[in-house]
Amino acid sequence: MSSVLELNDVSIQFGGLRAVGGLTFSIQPGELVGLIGPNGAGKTTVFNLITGVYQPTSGSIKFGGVSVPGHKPHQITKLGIARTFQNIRLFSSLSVFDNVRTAKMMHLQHGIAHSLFRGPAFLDEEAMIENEVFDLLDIFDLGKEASTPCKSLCYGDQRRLEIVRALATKPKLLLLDEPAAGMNPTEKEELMHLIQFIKDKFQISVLLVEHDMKVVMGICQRIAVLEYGVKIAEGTPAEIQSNPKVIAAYLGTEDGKGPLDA
Amino acid sequence: MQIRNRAFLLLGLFGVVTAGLTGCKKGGDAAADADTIVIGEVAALTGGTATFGQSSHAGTQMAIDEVNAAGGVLGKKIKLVTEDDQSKQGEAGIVAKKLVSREKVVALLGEVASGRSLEMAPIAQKAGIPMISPASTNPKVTETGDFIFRVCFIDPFQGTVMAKFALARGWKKVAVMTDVTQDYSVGLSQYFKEYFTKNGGTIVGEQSYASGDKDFKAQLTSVKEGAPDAILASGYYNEVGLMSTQAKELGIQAPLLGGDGWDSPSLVQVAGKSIEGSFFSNHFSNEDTAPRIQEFVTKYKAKHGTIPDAMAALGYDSAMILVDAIKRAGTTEGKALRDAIAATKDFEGITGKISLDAKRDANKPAVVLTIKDGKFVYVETVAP
Amino acid sequence: MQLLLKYRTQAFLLLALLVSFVVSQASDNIDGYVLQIMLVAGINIILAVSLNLVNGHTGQFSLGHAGFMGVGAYMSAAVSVEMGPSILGLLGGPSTLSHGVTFVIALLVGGLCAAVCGWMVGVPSLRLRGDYLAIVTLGFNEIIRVVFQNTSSSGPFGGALGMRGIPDYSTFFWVFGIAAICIYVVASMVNSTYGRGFLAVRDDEVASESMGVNTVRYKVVAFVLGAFFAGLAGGLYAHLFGAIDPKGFGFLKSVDIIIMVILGGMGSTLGVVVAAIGLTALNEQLRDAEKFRMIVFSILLIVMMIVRPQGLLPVTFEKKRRKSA
Amino acid sequence: MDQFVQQLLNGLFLGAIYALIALGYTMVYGVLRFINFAHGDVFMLGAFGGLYVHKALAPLLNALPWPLALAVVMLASMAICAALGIAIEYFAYRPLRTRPRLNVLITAIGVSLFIEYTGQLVFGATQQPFPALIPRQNISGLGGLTVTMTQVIVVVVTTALLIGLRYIVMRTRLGLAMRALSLNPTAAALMGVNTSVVISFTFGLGSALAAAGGILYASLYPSVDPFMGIQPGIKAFVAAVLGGIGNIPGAALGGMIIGVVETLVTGYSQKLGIPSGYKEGVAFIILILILLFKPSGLLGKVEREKV
Repeated sequence: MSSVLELNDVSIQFGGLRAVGGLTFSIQPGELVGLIGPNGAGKTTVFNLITGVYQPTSGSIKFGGVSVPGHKPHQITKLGIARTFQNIRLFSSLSVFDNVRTAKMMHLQHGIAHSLFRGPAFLDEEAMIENEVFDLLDIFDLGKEASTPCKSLCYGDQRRLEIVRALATKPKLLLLDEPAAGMNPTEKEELMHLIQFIKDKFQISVLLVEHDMKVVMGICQRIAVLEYGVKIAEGTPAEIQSNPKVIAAYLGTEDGKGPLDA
Repeated sequence: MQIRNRAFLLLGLFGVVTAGLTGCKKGGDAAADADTIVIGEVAALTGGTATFGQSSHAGTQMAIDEVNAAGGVLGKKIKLVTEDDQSKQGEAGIVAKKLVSREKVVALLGEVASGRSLEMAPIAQKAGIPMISPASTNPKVTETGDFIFRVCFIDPFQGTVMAKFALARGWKKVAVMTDVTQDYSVGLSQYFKEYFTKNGGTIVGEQSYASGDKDFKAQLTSVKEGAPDAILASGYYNEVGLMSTQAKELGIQAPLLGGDGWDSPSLVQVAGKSIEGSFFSNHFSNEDTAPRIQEFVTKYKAKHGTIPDAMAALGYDSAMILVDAIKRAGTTEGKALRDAIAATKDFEGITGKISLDAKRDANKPAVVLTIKDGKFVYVETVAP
Repeated sequence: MQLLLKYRTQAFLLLALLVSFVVSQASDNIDGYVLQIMLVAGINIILAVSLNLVNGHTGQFSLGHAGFMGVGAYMSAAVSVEMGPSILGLLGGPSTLSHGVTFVIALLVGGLCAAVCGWMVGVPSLRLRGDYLAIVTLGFNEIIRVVFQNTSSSGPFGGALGMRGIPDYSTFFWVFGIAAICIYVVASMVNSTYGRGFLAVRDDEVASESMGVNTVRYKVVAFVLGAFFAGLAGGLYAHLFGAIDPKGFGFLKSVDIIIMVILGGMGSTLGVVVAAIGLTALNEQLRDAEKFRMIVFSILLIVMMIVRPQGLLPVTFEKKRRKSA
Repeated sequence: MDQFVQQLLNGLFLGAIYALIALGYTMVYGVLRFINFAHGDVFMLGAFGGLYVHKALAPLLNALPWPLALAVVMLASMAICAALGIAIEYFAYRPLRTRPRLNVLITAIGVSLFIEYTGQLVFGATQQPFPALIPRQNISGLGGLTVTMTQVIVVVVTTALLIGLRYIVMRTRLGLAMRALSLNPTAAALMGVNTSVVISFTFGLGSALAAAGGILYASLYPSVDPFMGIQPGIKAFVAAVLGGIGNIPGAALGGMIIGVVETLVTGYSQKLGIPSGYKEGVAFIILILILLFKPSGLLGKVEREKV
């Protein structure tokens, strides 16, 4: 079985600072992988490398056999990678419906000319997109909020909407950047179910960056640990929990209870 | 309903809205009743060239007041309706239309600037209403049509006057500084150069600047290299004042030459001693001892507290020529009035004896003034 | 009836064109001054709606709209003055038709030249954000003015004196027909799935890219289309006043247009149309108080930003309900 | 050769005045991250402040030796403009502190227009002569070169203010607070920096600098009008961007470069065969090139958007 995503010896340097060094790992179809590490370990930088926001200094990133670097972020989305952001980045002046609709744009058969002439083909396509968006919103119980400005959604719903919006691009790989940040335990519980549900329902791979160990350990099949931009461990949740390097990285010392004991 | 459709509806309703808004102004300014003659004036009362506009307006208003005090014309009083065009492109056209269609004026006076007169001219021409520009010196203005007149000389003449003047003084090498943002300055420089080079003079440097510039050292340093006998500064007084001080600082002793755009007390205030001994052409000299001119100067001073400049005199003359023509025509009907204006001959104006030629331009002499002890002093009159 | 409802946007456009044609035929009965003000308002509508596409919908703050207007004005005037006679000759002398054809060619040339300039500004804009972009567009505006100013005074553009004697082709039909088309194009483009991209770019460029939105393309389209309509507005302006000069297309003209957009509400086509009409009328009302005009407008700008930055008629959210299939 | 040196001198002195105005621009931007579009207009108010202070105190000032009179006029006008600057910030910008930067820019344009047109109403549209605060004489003994006393004073004052400003920003508690604020306003506030006071101080200082610039400019080019601030304001802004906006020595460097380039283009355009009228566009062309190829300016730091 060939990997969905393959990072091979990827490094990036900002000025003198090496943010990520020699990172190699891969994600298999349908796999849910966690990426963890202390603050500033370079997790979000890895996301930005995969989605084309940054260009790697060296190394290769392949998605479904296609080399990612050199592509613009929007082209990478078209390849099939979608993401959410650490600090929610919804289109703040748009409604819930329009936020999701935006993601549908790249599937449009018709371009600018059709939106001007508004002929039958255009109207049909718009109706089809409307249906798709509503279907998706309904799955996540946001259908009734379609005309609400996204700013007025509650925090948890905004997080969810961001995930819905990413799913609307019909990705093969979904990158989630700290989706549990700022959630209370009940919401976290719901989120875990949601991620599982998405993976199964849409048949996609998920790469999850998360601080909350309970979430990561609870749902990930495999976990990679970063420290100072270097991968220090990789394995199943159980292996990671008992890895001394990881414990040292998180705690600095070998005793005491840390987040990994959760 | 969706936004775009509402926007369209709005567009439809728009006619009513504008008509309503502009309509509510009608009341007070209603058009002429039987015993007044309405004359429209377009002037730049605000904005960049407000100094000129305010002066010409003051002169025009004074003329109309005098005529009314003397009982008016054709047994009717004259009402002068003045509109401000803010020294802005486009506005002169709008207010000219307003005067023609709203106030039903029988004639238009204005503008000082050629560019804006050229906006008014087609409107007057189309409406069949005579227009007299007090001070637009660009030849193109009266070329618009047979209803358009002016009471001042034109740029080619003014350029020629200064070129003749320079040659007569034995100045064979002249450098030229042109304000490229002012068509007036561009034209003046061009006509000066044409006559000057054709008659044995050499241009030893050509530099340009823009209105609002304050530093001319770069240009003047280059000009200095050509060792000119004189420098033509064809722009307005605002920049010429500073140019003059900087020229002296750089050790340039050559006098500056200029046109009627210099005519402002501000020139001497800014330039101080440095402008002494420079020369410019103008429409009239307020030092002229002719009684009608001194009478005008006294009356103007009594009313406005300042000595009238050329714009005031031209504004006065433009109104007086119009009144004279109405008197001769015996009517305010457009064509008859036009013919009467066109027939103006040897009219004794403040700015000289004015005759209108076949091109509807004023045929009259220019005066050359110099600056001495901070005052504009008469040097000579140059006949056309 | 069903069909009319389905294609109501197009129907409205046709209606608007028809109405402007009818009014145009009867325009001799309208007071010349009122007509002039209406036409000025129409041109302002085109300018404001097209600037709104760039500043309001796409969120790229341009301070140089008057520059594009100037390019359109100059180029279209050059066509009708320099080439007009030969086009008229080809079409068998002056007639309503031949004048119309000449005008359309002139307007299109003006609009396309402006669009090219818009592209030239749009491309650098890709690298710049917010206030930097604003200053660069201001710079382009000034450069365009300086270039026209420094043309030869005997050449077609006339240097500082500008161009004179441009035929008066701009009638009610042309001005409001083009205004209607401009509103139609901007509004229907923005109100489509494709057009939501403009709004997405405005709200968050990084997120837009991650949603597969080609932000570069949207920004360039906005600039080019905005400049094209500004160019058309410039052409209409030139053929309305018959005289143009470089000073009329400077920074202050751009500010006039920006005030309309801000007052109406950035991104709100309806609001901007209202503001364009309202400010044109207000301008006439303040004519006698010209000294205070810009003071009033500048205070308006400051107060709006503090009290109501979304404009007087901000965008309202469209109600979306699932249509029973 | 002499001519070239003279042109270079012309350019450097012109640049010095741009640099002086650019200091205020760059400091406000450095601390508050927004372009104070109205800076050029405060500069104009500074010149008018000098004019009116001189009118009011003429008998007194005439009795003083000129350097003292200059200092009195300058300090008075700087104080007036500092107060005005603080007032502008308080009424127009403060309510917008948490709003998008563009809103502030639009407000700044509004403030700029307001000052210009109110100025036109109050001072009149026509230019007024500015008194000779500095004796109008040339420095002798330079061979064929011309340098005026005013030009020398401009360079001296600009240098002094540059050093003074750098001292305030780098060595004083308020300067430390200003730098903290520029890095992270929230964190600065949490650390006990009274942001309102610091911002007011920044505006006051910037406006005082503008006023000093206005008086020196008016002494160099002795005519003042309500719109005199627009051109130098834009040039100074370009200088600030060229040097790296937010960077104080950068502003000085940028000003000098703009001054020299502009002067050389003007002085040699005839020889190069380009209409010298194009010099109006020179500053903008420099600006566009800089923003396209080195947006951080010559001495500025690169900033990255956090994703």
